[in-house]
Amino acid sequence: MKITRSMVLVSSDPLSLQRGSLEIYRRFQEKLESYQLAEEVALSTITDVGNTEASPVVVIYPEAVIYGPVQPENVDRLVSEHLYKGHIVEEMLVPKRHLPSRMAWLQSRKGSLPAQQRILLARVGKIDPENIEDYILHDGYQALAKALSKMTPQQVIEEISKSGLQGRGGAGFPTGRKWSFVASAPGNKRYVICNADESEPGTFKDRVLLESDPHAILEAMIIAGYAIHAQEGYIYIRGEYELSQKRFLKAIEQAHEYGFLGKNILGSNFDFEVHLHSGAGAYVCGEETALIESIEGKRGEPRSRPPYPTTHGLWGQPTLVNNVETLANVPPILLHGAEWYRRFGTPSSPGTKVFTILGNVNATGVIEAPMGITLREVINIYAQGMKNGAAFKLAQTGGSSGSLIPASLQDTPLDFDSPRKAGVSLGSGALLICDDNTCVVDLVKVLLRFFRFESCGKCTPCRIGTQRCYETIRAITEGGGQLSDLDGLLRLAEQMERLSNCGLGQTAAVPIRDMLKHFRTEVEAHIRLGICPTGICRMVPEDETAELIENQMV
Amino acid sequence: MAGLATAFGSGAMTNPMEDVVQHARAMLIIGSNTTEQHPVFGTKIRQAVLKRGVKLVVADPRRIDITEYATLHLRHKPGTDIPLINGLMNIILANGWQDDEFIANRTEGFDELKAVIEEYPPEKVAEITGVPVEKLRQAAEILALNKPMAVMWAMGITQHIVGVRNVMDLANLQMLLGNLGVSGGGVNPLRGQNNVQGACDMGALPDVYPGYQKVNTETAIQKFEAAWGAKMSEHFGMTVTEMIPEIESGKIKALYILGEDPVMSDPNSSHIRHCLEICDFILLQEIFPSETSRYADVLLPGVSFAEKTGTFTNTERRIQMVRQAIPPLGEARQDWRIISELAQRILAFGSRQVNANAPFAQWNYRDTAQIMDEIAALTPSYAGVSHARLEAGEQLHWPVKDANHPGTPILHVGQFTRGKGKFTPIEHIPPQEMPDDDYPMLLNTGRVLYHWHGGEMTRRATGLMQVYGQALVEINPDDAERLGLNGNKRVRVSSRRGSIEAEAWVTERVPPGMVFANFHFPEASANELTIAALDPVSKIPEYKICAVRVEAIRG
Amino acid sequence: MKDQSTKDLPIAAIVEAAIEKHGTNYDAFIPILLEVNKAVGYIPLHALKEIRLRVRAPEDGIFVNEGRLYSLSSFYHMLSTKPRGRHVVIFCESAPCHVVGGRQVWQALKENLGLKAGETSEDGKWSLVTTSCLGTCGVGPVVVVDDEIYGNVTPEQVPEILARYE
Amino acid sequence: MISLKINGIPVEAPEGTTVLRAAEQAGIEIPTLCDHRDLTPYGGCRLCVVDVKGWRFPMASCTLPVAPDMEVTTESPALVESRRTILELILSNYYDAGYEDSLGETQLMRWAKRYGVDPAKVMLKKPRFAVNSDPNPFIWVDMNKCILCTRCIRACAEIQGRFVWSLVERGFDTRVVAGADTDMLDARCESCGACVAYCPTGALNNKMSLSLGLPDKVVTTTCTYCGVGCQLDLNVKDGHVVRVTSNPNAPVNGMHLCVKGRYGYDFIHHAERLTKPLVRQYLLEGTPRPKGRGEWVEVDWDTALDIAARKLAGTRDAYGADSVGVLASAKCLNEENYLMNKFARQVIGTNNIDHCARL
Amino acid sequence: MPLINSPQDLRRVREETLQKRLLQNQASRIQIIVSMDTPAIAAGARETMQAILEFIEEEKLNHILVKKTGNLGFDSWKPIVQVVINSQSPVTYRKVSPTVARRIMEEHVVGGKVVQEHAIHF
Repeated sequence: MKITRSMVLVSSDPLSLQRGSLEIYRRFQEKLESYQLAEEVALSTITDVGNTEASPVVVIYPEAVIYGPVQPENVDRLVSEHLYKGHIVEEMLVPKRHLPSRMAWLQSRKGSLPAQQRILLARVGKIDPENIEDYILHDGYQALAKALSKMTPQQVIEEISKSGLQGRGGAGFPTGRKWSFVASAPGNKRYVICNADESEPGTFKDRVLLESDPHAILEAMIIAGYAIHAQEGYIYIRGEYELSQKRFLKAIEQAHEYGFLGKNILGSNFDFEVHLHSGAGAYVCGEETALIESIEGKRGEPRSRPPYPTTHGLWGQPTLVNNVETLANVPPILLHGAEWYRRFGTPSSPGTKVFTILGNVNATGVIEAPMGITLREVINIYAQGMKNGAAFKLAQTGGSSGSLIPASLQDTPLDFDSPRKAGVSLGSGALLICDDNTCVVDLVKVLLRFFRFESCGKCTPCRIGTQRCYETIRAITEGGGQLSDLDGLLRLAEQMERLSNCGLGQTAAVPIRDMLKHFRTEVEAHIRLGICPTGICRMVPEDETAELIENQMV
Repeated sequence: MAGLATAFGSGAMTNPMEDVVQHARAMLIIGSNTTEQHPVFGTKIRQAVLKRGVKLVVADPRRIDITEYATLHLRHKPGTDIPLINGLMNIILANGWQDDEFIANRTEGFDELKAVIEEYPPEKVAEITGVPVEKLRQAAEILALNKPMAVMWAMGITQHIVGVRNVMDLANLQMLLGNLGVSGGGVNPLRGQNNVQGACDMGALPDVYPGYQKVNTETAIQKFEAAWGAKMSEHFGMTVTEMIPEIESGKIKALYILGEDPVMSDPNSSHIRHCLEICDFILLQEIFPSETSRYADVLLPGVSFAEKTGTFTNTERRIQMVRQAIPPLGEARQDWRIISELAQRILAFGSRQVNANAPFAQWNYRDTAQIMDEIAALTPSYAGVSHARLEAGEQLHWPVKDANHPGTPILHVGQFTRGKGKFTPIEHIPPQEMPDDDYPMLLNTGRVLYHWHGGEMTRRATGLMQVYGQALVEINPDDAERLGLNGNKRVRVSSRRGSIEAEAWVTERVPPGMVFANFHFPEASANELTIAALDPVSKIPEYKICAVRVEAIRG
Repeated sequence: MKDQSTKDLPIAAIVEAAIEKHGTNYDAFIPILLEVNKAVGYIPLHALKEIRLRVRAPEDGIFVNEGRLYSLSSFYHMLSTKPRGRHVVIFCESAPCHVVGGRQVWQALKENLGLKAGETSEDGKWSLVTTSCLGTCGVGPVVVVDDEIYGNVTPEQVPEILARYE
Repeated sequence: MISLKINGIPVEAPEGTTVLRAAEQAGIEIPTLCDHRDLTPYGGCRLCVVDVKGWRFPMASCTLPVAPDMEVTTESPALVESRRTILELILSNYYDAGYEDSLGETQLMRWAKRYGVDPAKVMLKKPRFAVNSDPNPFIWVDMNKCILCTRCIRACAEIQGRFVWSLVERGFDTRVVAGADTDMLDARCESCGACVAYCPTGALNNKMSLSLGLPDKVVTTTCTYCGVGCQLDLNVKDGHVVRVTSNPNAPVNGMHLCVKGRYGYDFIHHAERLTKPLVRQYLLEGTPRPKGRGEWVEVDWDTALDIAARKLAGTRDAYGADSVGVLASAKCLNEENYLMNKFARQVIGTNNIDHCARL
Repeated sequence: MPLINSPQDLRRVREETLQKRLLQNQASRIQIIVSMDTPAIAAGARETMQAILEFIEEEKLNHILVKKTGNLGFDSWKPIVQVVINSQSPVTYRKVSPTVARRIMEEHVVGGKVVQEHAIHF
């Protein structure tokens, strides 16, 4: 793996382009070559810097400095002074007052990684997750203490509402609103459920939080319990996450010992208990009602909604179900206030997002960045470019149920609104980045096989639809496709989206739709020409039993 | 239902089944294998437990299916129902859980009851019944504190020499708790056969005319003499359990039997066979040749329920239509026609004085609707019943006092038939025949899900026979081991009266020391073994307890 | 194979211990099954009976039968209703591993073990199964053998990994 | 009561009613396969989807509770298209082995016809399961026709309370099995047939009635077995009872019956039925009664009744009325028992009448 | 009785922990932090940790404090080890196999020289 010593990002939003940023980029390429720095310095672009006066800007790492406005003729000086000699060119820096929040994070340097905005991951990699003292030392349980001693439950909910926090499980529902629904729903008991059944392929942000900072999630659950008048909480951790379970159990135990769980927490009259419930290998249990069914000792078949868990949840009582990442936002919001929180991200999607980066890129793993970052930025800044210099072909966002984002849409900001507008979804924050050696039909086949395997089987469109879609796509990869199949596929996908009981069946259609929307030529090549352009599909019938995943269990 | 009649003035299930399953908060099932004998009601009880969380206490020596749904299973020794019930009442009184207001306003005889109940402290009761004190206390608490509570029983309570006393004691319990005349409560004897209730209502009993009008009362005698135009007998007749043995003494010379099989259904079969054998004349009206038909002189072919129209009255006093679906098979005739024709012929012989002008002297019925009109005219509790109302879809539980009366789903609301409910103190009497050295085990008898009564119909249903094709004798694994059954499944069960050979079903349904047999199969009918000890009042035999010896048959 | 030895395993004690830990309420069913699966390698039918006998409690409104437990066991893929080999090789076949070389690793596993998906070797040593994502995609392709997880697996490493198990 | 509009028609329904039931009460039929008024709503088949104003996608009306001012549309070209897709998908995983059953048109076939889906075109070409896969004598199990509506599972759980059926596996591999994938009777089935009564496809069928053809008459009557008083429908063909079916309006039992009520009817036509009056030879010959009573002789009704009447009257006259005993029957009609009572008391003059109430 | 019964208790415990840590840091001049989450373990972090502990054992370097933490850096870098000497900013190493670990121990921890080819420059 190539490790670059520095990284240069040239802004390429429409305004910057108009002001000649393309030329700046070209000059950088030239100069880096001539200074023989091309091997050590990565060069890329960045969009939507949100600053008209300073654009075009150039960002250079690891110092995380921002120059602007930059003219093509400045490039030589930046290369020779900054990149060659290592001096920051002070007079070319963007003045502080011209740095809006959208840019500010580019300069921040928290943690060991470049330019992350770490709110949720602040302690990750810094503390020993099995040591409650480490957690307490790093502001742990301060938010809980504040809530219990200085705030009413209503005030807690108000603060969360004001922060604009939206659910990070994928749907983006306003968290404060959900909390107030549950708090006001009639019922004998109320429950907090932390959804840690993180099963979207490629998503492991929750695992990182649970393994690296379990007390943060526990603290958030306790605060949520206080806010909605619950006395019991469940955390549903998927069975495959053994280490997460182990560490969370330890956290529960320590919290009892220290008095953050149990009766009269921190001297208040609030009691709270948390139970850990292990999943047992079913993707669909990530769906909140399936998860509730699973806790109740049933098959994880999603319920029909309405009614929603906010009124009819666990054991039929009002239940708050929040994703791990959503909850992780709660303590910092309470501790620092909603105003502080809204400084991050975009006005419509405040805060940060934890992304998992995977696929054919140089660096894979988890990062936290403000909402609104673009795919291109992720690939080039964090993932350190495509592996082996291959070209970026597409990214799948949000696990199996996410969209396929073609290269042409890589500048779409990743927040709750923009992808929706562009017809793609942010989902769980997984970014599977594929290079041009990836066959989209093969990829979609794998995804459909996954859905067919993970469908609970309750509703017709999902149970049979995923199988029929899989069969059709498989036939295409085996040279047995027909052009007319594509219309049938699209029609079936549309109906699955319309008719399925839960998100699984609805989103199983998304990759098919995206494939036919963005990569139809490639699909048709399989059918018309009988070849797979990437050479991945063998175009002959494959051994059925080897590929089918009948009765598979871990 | 003499027991209930004593307590309340009339004896029948007080509350409809649906009312019990919808409104009871607790239930006591005692002496009823409900899911096998009244399967549809049994499943409704299961659902009441599943869906409404009803607290169910089952008292039964056997671990019958319904115990799976029981909050508490009291496995008392056979024949100890009275001490069990008295013991529960003792605990209830000791805790002050009784319904004082109900007792004061609607009952009499409480002090006498109390005196006897005090004789049954939990420790003593535990000793007699074999139910631990702790379980007795739990049961009493569940039954007393979840109101309304409904009591259900069947033959497990009545087929004892103390059957009537058992019933009266259950009535005591329910009066003590004030669970009568209320929705979801009541005393609810589950009637075994499809139309037992109706047959009783219709006066097919030796002591009453239709509607339980006593045959020895002046008003009733006058009423029926006027209606039928003939002189009525003024004394009680014999019950079936008396009639057949009285053949031997010569008191009974001839029998007219409609659709019954006493050889299979009556106790001590070999004695029954002997009596029938010597009977002068037996007229049997049946649909199949039966064990009894071997002793008949004339056999008239009647029809099945599918071939006739009329009414049945179910266990909850609901009168419902039976409708003819197919013509009578062959030359078979509808039973009501046969009876009428026979009656007309006998009357034609003229030795009995009948005033042909009496309103209901005639036997020339058009159809059963006309018969029902006659019933209505003579039976106060059926006064408002007619086929027309039933065909119009009306749901009628008797008493239906007139043509506009809507029927009476729940009995004893506000007042008992006899005015005040009567507490009757009941003392324990041990069963007639208990195991001894010669016959060391106890035999309990009853039915199984797949068969019915003497088995005349169900043994002729192919599928039922495939599932349950031969008599099985339930025996506890401990006993099976002691007897050296070792996989060899055939056993011989003998009593002082006879013996049968059958396949053993080794199961924990029965406690050690008990075997359970059914009477569905002639080749191994439990009634070859049972004792003809009768309840002194109801004349019901003690089917549920007799002493037997069990041996493995080496083959 | 594991099923042959289940006769010797104290199923009742395993169930008892699991109940001790998780209770007998409805929310304990799946955890109890997980414990049995872990201890036995799969869920034998008589374990279902043991669970039913111990868990069923009409007094608390808890009803369960073998059918429901079997249904759960077959729904959740970490539970197995069939006996498994001494060592279970689990391969993540989700898209993230697939695009970074998972295909080739899968081929190598099948060839080295001589098994197809879902099969158990005749000597009862190996079972080969697939799973959905294990959440360790950052080090994909991922192979799990029993409780050990291996990341960044290449086809060449497969024989070496398998050789560690007896 | 909640007010809403279905197809523009104002409808009132109690809180908690589903849209499907509210529509039904208003006389609007919404197609469904998995829903049944006796069973907990499931929402699996998705045939009952309706458009609800304000919602982007159609909603399953069988699980959707009515809400104030809701505006529901139950049929539209898009919904028809959706229903067709559902039926095509269902039938693409269905196989009909072509045997004749006595159910008539199943609900599945009814909807297929209504929405113009030809089962023959889309269904599987070969069976996935054995066509008759369970050895029990009453219930025919052909899982090739199972569409996983789970009505059988719910009927067994929510009506019979026996939990015989359950789902195993998941996704496309989901199947309905008895117990832990065993035979029904081993799974503690009580053969009540509720699962058959609720099955909308014929995957569960009445084994005894298979290939007996459609009834020409259906008669509602009361069961002849226990005292519960269930009502049931006798299906009659050519004067034969060929099947017993549930009558949803039965006041005591609704759709429910037990094994005897539903499957214990074949005694009616049993070869041993008595169809001719019989008298003992000695009675015809006027000779003394031999030991064992002698041979039976078939006679006409007149002869039989005449002999019986003479003997009974003779006994009464010779030994007094109380020498005759009359046993009525708890299996017979009220009317017949009344006549037996009248017979004993009026015709004979005795109170020696009883029946087996005690036994 | 739990250890903490009021917000004041929490503040106190935090202070005490802080003091304890300061003392600890003075005692252990050198701290080695190993990333121990699932991908790190999958990539061999257990073996790496083992190698480090063995080295300390062999060389009797009792003043070194070895700690574990959760996710530290990219998965593609794992196993990851951080070396902190005298509370200065840590040096982060990527792809630390047991062999590399021994080299880091020898060259950096003992020898004071950063092993450049495994150090992360960002």
